[in-house]
Amino acid sequence: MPDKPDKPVRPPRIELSIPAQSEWVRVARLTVAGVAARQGFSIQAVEDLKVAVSEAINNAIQHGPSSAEGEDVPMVSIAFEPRPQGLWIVVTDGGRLERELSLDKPVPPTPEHDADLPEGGMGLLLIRSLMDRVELEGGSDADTSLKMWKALPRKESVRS
Amino acid sequence: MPDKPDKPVRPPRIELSIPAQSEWVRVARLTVAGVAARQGFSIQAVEDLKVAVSEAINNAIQHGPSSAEGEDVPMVSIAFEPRPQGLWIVVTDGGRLERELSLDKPVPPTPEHDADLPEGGMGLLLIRSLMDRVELEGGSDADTSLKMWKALPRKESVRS
Amino acid sequence: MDLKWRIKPWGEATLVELEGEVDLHSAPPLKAALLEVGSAQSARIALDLNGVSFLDSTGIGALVGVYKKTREGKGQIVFFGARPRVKRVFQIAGLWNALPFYESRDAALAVLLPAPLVTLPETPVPAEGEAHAG
Amino acid sequence: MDLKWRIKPWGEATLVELEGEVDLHSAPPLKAALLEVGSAQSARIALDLNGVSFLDSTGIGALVGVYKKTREGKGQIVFFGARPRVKRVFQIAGLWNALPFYESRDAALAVLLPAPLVTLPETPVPAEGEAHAG
Ligand SMILES: Nc1ncnc2c1ncn2[C@@H]1O[C@H](COP(=O)(O)OP(=O)(O)O)[C@@H](O)[C@H]1O
Ligand SMILES: Nc1ncnc2c1ncn2[C@@H]1O[C@H](COP(=O)(O)OP(=O)(O)O)[C@@H](O)[C@H]1O
Repeated sequence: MPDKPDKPVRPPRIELSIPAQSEWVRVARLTVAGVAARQGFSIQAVEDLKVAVSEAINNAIQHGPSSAEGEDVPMVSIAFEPRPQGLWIVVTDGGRLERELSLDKPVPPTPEHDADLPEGGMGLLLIRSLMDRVELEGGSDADTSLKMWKALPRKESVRS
Repeated sequence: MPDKPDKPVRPPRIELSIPAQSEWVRVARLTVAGVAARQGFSIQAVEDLKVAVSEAINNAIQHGPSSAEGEDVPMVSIAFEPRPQGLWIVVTDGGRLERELSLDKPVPPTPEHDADLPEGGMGLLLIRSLMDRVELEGGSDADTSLKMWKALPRKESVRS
Repeated sequence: MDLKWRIKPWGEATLVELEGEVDLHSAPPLKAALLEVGSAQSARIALDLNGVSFLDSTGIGALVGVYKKTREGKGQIVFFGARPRVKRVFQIAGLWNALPFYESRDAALAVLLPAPLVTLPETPVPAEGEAHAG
Repeated sequence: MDLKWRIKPWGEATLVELEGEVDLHSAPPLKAALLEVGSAQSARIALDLNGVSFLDSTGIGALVGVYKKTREGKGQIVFFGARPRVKRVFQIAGLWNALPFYESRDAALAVLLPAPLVTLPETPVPAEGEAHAG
């Protein structure tokens, strides 16, 4: 008796949702560390994933929808999709993207004067450097989602 | 200008959902540890919460809805509601409770013979002992939810 | 990689060291590995719990199952090194006094072995195991 | 309790030890505390990063902000003890070579102080801080 072929089995998906407040970002780091360790990512790769997830959530908190005084705090959703070859992570906020965001920011030249040292604007650069694929979805009529992929080294991928 | 009084601000809520499979229970332990540490629970209390959450998820996996071969794995949802006085945790599976479950299981007498040593049936007992309040919701027409409360010590509750 | 175990012959006895978390996921393979050792006639096992950072009722179930099986085969199994958090779970389950827990490895081995063998130097590792994502 | 800092006078300089995670939540209070030290005229600060277990771009932003402010006041600030994971983040941001990072405390303090003071014994702790849930 064959399985219903028209309804493929859903691959595993872990979802976390947190209030868009800085105090909960650390909880997401613990969660991603747990998922990634389960898949057999190296300690270094787990650290990379913690930074990338933090940056994506920081952006959702800082550039996503803001809540007025007396209104509900908006939520940020972080979805994890472990696959044999790696891990998809999708960070979604309820905001709207007014303009195209470039993910191809080149590494800036080392600043020569103190005044040129950047104090912000490094989040997407870090994400792009730490992850193997990054896609941004959104626009004026859809929630903003940052979709990131980190590949498992081939040797380790047999573990998951 | 007063805040709209008819729409109270939603207190913070963190939600995690995992496939009903044993390999993801550890991720939920990391998540609860993060939430509880943020609230200022002691190390010992965090350990208690990890055990209670694990037991509740174990039950959801073992006694909740089972999935047939070729079908989607059911999900387990774990909701955290941090409050100034403590933490609510609600573990929900998509199952139906056919009979009343007693949460008032007395501590069993120390077994006298090897054969009397229990190899199971200790989950709800542990939850009831480690948490300050436990409520079971469900029935033949609703999902099964185990709702648990752990109080913060008074001294620590100012932190959150 | 939640849980690893290491099985070492120790004179006439077997020392098993655990490291990691014993839960619904790791308890079944751990139980299977321990049953293999414990089902030998007159097995003598000392289980080192020092490295156990988490244990829930499924862990208790596995250890109780191995304990019963070992005793059925006229063997002996003792536990040592439980951290406070592990002790607490056994206490709540009402099993702390029903099972042979000892403080130290020496105390545990002294129950299984004649005195001189207790301080036997460590032998090469013959078997290791691991519970991880399937 | 994500992040704690400890501010110690060290001869003519100030040693600041960090412990924990520097992120969107903890970076602002850390920055405020460091600015208080760094905004003094000719401040000399050595920031110990050994205890930093996590740092993201908001942490970089805070340290760069303090660095600029300290230099504006003709002061000097140096960093030491960054773990590989922290170094990696600064490297990707292109700032590892733009900021004064040193391997050891002695190397960092040697930049700020005349040689004999480097091995000054520790003085009592005058100020501590902590970033936690608001
Ligand atoms: N989730 C988001 N929603 C809307 N805009 C975003 C989001 N993430 C990033 N951006 C935009 O991209 C810019 C660059 O982001 P980033 O590199 O992380 O630096 P920073 O957040 O410090 O400005 C932001 O300033 C913002 O305009
Ligand atoms: N989420 C649940 N859904 C359905 N039944 C449950 C659930 N949780 C517990 N139960 C019932 O309560 C009983 C006692 O649970 P527990 O004390 O955890 O021991 P065990 O799970 O080892 O049997 C279970 O055997 C099961 O019949």
